[in-house]
Amino acid sequence: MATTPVSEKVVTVSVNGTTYEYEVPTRRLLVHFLRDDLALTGTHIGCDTGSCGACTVHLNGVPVKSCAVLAVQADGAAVTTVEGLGGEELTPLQQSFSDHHALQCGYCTPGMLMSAAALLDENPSPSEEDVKIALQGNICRCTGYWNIVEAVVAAGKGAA
Amino acid sequence: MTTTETETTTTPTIQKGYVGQNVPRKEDRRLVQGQGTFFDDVKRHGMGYVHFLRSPYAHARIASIDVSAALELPGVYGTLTGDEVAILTEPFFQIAAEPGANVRDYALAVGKVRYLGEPVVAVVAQTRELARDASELVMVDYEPLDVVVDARKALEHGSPVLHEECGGNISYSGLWEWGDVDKAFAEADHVVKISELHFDRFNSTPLETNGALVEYNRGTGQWTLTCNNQFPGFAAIMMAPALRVGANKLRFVTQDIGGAFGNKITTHPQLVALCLLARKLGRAVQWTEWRTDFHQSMSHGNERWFLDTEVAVMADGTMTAFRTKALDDAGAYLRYEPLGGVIWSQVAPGMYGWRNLRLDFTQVMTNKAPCSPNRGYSRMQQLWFTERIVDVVAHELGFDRVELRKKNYVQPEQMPYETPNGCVYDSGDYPRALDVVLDLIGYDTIEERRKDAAARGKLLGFGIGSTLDSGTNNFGQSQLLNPELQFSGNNEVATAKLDFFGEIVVTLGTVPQGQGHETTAAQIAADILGCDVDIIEVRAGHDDYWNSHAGFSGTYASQFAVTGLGAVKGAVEELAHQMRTLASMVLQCSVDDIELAEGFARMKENHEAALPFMALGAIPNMNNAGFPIDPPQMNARFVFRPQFDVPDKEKKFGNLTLTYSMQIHACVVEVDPETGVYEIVDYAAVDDCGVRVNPKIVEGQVMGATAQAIGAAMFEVFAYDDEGNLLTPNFYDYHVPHTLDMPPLKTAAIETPSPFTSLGTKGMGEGGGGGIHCVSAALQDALMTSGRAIVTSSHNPYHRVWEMIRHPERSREKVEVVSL
Amino acid sequence: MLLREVSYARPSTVEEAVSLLTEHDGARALAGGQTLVNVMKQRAASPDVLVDLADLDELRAISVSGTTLEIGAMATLAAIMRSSEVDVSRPILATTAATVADVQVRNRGTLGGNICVNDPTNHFPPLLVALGASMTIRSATGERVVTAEEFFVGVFETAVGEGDLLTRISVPAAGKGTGDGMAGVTLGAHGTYVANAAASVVDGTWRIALGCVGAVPHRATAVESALEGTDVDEAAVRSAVEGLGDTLDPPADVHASAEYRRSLAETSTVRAVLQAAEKARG
Amino acid sequence: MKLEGTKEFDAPREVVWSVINDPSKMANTMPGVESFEIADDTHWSAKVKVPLGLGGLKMSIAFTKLEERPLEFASLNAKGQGVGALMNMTTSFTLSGEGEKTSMGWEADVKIAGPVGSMGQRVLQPIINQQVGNVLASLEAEVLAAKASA
Repeated sequence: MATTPVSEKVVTVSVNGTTYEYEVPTRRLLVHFLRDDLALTGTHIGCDTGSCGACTVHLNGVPVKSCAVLAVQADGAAVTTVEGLGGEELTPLQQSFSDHHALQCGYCTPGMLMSAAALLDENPSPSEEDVKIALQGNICRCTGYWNIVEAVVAAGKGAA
Repeated sequence: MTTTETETTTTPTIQKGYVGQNVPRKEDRRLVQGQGTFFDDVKRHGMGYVHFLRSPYAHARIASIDVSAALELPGVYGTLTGDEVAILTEPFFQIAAEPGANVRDYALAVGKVRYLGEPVVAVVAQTRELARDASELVMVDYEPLDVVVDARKALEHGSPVLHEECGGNISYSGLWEWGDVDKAFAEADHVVKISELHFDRFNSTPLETNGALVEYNRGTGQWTLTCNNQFPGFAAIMMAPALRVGANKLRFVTQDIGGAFGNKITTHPQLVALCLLARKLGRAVQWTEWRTDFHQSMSHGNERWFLDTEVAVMADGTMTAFRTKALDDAGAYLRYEPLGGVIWSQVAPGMYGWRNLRLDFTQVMTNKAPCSPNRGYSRMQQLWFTERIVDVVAHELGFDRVELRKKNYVQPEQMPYETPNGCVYDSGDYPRALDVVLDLIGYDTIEERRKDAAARGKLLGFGIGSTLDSGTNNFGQSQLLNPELQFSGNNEVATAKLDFFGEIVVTLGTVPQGQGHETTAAQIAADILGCDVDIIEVRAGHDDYWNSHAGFSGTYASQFAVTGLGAVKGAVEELAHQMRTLASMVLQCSVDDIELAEGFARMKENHEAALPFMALGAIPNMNNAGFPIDPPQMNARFVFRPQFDVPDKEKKFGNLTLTYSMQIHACVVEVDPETGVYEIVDYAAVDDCGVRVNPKIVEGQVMGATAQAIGAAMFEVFAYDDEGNLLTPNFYDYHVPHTLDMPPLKTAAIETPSPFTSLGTKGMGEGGGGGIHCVSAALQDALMTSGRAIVTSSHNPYHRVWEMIRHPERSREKVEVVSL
Repeated sequence: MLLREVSYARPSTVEEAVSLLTEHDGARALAGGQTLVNVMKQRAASPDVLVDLADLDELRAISVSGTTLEIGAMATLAAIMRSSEVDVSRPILATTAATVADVQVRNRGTLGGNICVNDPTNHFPPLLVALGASMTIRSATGERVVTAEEFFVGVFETAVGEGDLLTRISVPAAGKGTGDGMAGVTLGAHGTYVANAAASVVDGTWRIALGCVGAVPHRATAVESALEGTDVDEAAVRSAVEGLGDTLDPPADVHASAEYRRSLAETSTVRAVLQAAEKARG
Repeated sequence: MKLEGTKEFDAPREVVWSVINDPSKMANTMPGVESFEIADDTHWSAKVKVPLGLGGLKMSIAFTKLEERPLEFASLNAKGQGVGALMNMTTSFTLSGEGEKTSMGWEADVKIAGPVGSMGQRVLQPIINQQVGNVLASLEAEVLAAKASA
């Protein structure tokens, strides 16, 4: 006997280490769940086709676009957003973004940081090409990317 | 991946301190922690979410609208239609004289829709999803009309007319002529004719779309707009009369803005709709535009044709004159237009010395999204045009492109240089800048690289793009379009105060969107006050309640480094004087004996006699008894006003901008002749914006403008089909370059301080045109050996390059040389 | 951004998934959602019920049985990129997966989802046709296997009908004398395809499929037979491909005229064939 | 988007004419028709669910016969309103041929607006070509059926 499809569902999601139990409409996107329900507004929305990466978060440790995931799909999962990256102190990656002027308006920055952080977890000292591939799914309209790529490569060197 | 070189010609005009240093940005900490505050982050209790139902047709009569089904849906708070808007508001003020003056533009479509994506009905509901659901229940009966999307056709007799009240599709036309053009052509050795050039439609697509949270205070009759509009002064001028209130009833608040690039100036129609809804429903309303909405309806860059262009050239390569017919496509409404019809003339001759120019300018309206300022607004089109001319002349007459430029550039010894139309180029050394960029890109190795590429089956091309970045508008130029207008000059405001415990607080009228104003303003202030930059707080964003704004307050048109920092300098110098005066009263000496240094006001001769800022802050605020006369208030407000005159309306002559930054870009492309696919394999840009307060921030602007230029040259275009459907309505079809699309970049800077500004600075950030030009030029160079096609469009995607290779005659027939 | 109301179920077995898809009108399987969710945001299409396959680990398996590479429909593109089985038996699947969209999309997007969408610009439909892949489809009435040609029915349309569930993609493992190639023009690096061609040769027998020229991948049979038995040098390939474009009726859009697509189809075919031939030589 | 073509039938003109002028028969040729109503002999309407792999596209379509010259020419307009899309199609048929053979020249001018319209010609053109193909195939079936029953 198959379960019955529902249009409201209680989801249990661990976000930045805190476990939330929430009833959400099944059509709600994860990004809206984070921004509107949990008031974690660091995760941004830049498009409506899953193209820009501003909404990138870690879902069970891997970077995904939270605008292309339903909140109910994250039921039982662990989510990390930019708010969960560092504490009071900036992480070396965050510091490197500032040092290299890798942000201007700062709107794409949370997504960039999440993609870059995932790369550094997997590959502590990435090459320029590695970084470009890892950040290809994140659009920035201010910087032209050069300083962002430098910042991530430098953060990697620092870590290595 | 990027290399930077800097040479400074003259020392900056004020004491070295923080100015000129790469001070880390004050903005960064909150932004890298995801703690920025963007408009969509702000919530209010019980706020309603707004969804705009938009027209699926590019041109149609609205026969009827029925919102009843939407209103019945539980959780729907209300709706707004064009019929209500037409009763509750005045049509927006039009900048244009006749015929454009007759356009009736409202917050929502009234009676008729004129472009696909035009807002028709606004629906407000408890959740974002619900508002959209409800909008699907609104029944709109459209009667489709014929559509015109081609500016050339819009001029034809019998073309569909968008605004009947204008008696046609022309919004503005005027003849701009300086010097003796016909004489110059009569004396020319060669006349190069180019029948058609086209600057394509795109914009900067800031990653954050438009939006606002609007609250109405029934008690005071005032609206508060927590938004991301980048030019509140202009928005208020448009909105207040429409809403039949004073500007005092509109409070604009911004903090962090996710990029704007000019595209967030003309949001007043949507903001007015939100104001009406907040008042009607008695609750806060929130609207967040989507990407598709933005692409279909917001702030496209001006599309422009240059028809029947002729260039007068002497045997030695001296270019003496050009004449052309510019045809500008403003889209369906004139939100900021037809100002594009005059802004170009800030750089009428480009960087070249010709004295005889005729430009017959016509702007038409078509069934496409309305145009409004976009980074490089209207000058970019003109500068691309002048650069195309130079490269086509070189190409057809066999001149060396470098030498031709050096010969025709305005020369350093001519600075300050008055152009044929009375603009004054304040400073610069264009030939030297060109040498620097050629050196960066290794111009002397180009021919070897060309051979090497040929061996790999690739066509290599090299191109140069010179571009000016005119900053600090004289708004008097608007009177060249419409003599009745009462705008002129420019201004910006800042306040500076010393607070209770010695905190220094600076507020700005500007509306930053990533330009680092909090940082550069603090650098200026710290140098003047002789204190640590970290104790200076520059309030983030804009708020009308700070009383630090004026009519032209905003961040647009490359002016912060002059107007914004000029205002900061004025306010902080006044505060410094107050601090020294108070110290002199306490220390019983003359003001001249007091200096501000190391965080103290102290006697120059006796550093022991010093008052900490804390004491100076406390005295007037909390400890002011016993003073025979009032202690200074430790609070200063300064309005910076550049010196301008109203231009001569008859001759269309006068100084239209205060400063002229300059960028020269150069690139190398490799083209696959079978597919037209090409790659930019090398890129260099040199920038001169006078004194650089924070070089890294300046370089960041150069890089960003370059990336946008590469996007516009290769990928980004707002293309329409004949029915007025936008074919690139999202980031799927409107491809924005990403990391893997970026070429290696070398940058360099030279500093020729502006003689006209108090800090020697020049506004900058809009130099991206250089990138569009140099890609056009490089492609034309690459195709030299394969049909000698002429590049006639600013946007050159692979399929267009392939067509140039396959059918060179199609562009060849657009160019002709007559030698006398 | 905002989807129409949709109900949702996350079955724990394939049987349960199939019965959900069968019992509910307008039900659709949700794999990685990297296309489906985005289309639902546009409200261009709106299933009534989403059957989330996330918990069906058996559909994520990648294995080699005998001479066949079996890829579960729910294997993500990231998993395919990293799979040693794929690397050993049909590496072009991994190199192609690596050029689809971006890291985030590859982490969620699945091979099954990619081909069930059958957007004409997708990478895998032409490639799987060229590789002679077959698809296994489960339904209430049992299991059936269709060839890649039969699988792709139209734009957004495949042999997976109402009540059906794609469970597995089977690709012949490459032996000696096998070579695969894929070439085309994309919109920006790693962008969506404007035109592409996939070619595969097994012991001198060719299979060539073109993407972006119609509703479904187009087999270039004339070219295939023209290549039969030739020693595949550039001249031979070019003459075999000569005229291919004229046999096509590709769509025109903002990125390419029909004429340009015809030309790209020929160029892509030449390049894909030469790649494959070189690989075949080893 | 304009499309045109010719279709040959092994049936006399009267039969073909009877089919293309019988709304209920034409209804059978349209993709995904769920319900169908005839208002009068020049107006009829249908609720369809155009099968798109990503979930059908629901539309209600109003048909208006614009012109007809018996056995020779007919043209009609179809205005569809769905949530994802608006459709406006004008199509015409010209019959010729003698005896058992009929040749039908057809033209269609299809306009699609709304989100689906914004999905781009890349996708729309193949979809429409394919739907037209289906319609013509089932039209042939209808004609042969009519011929058999005649």
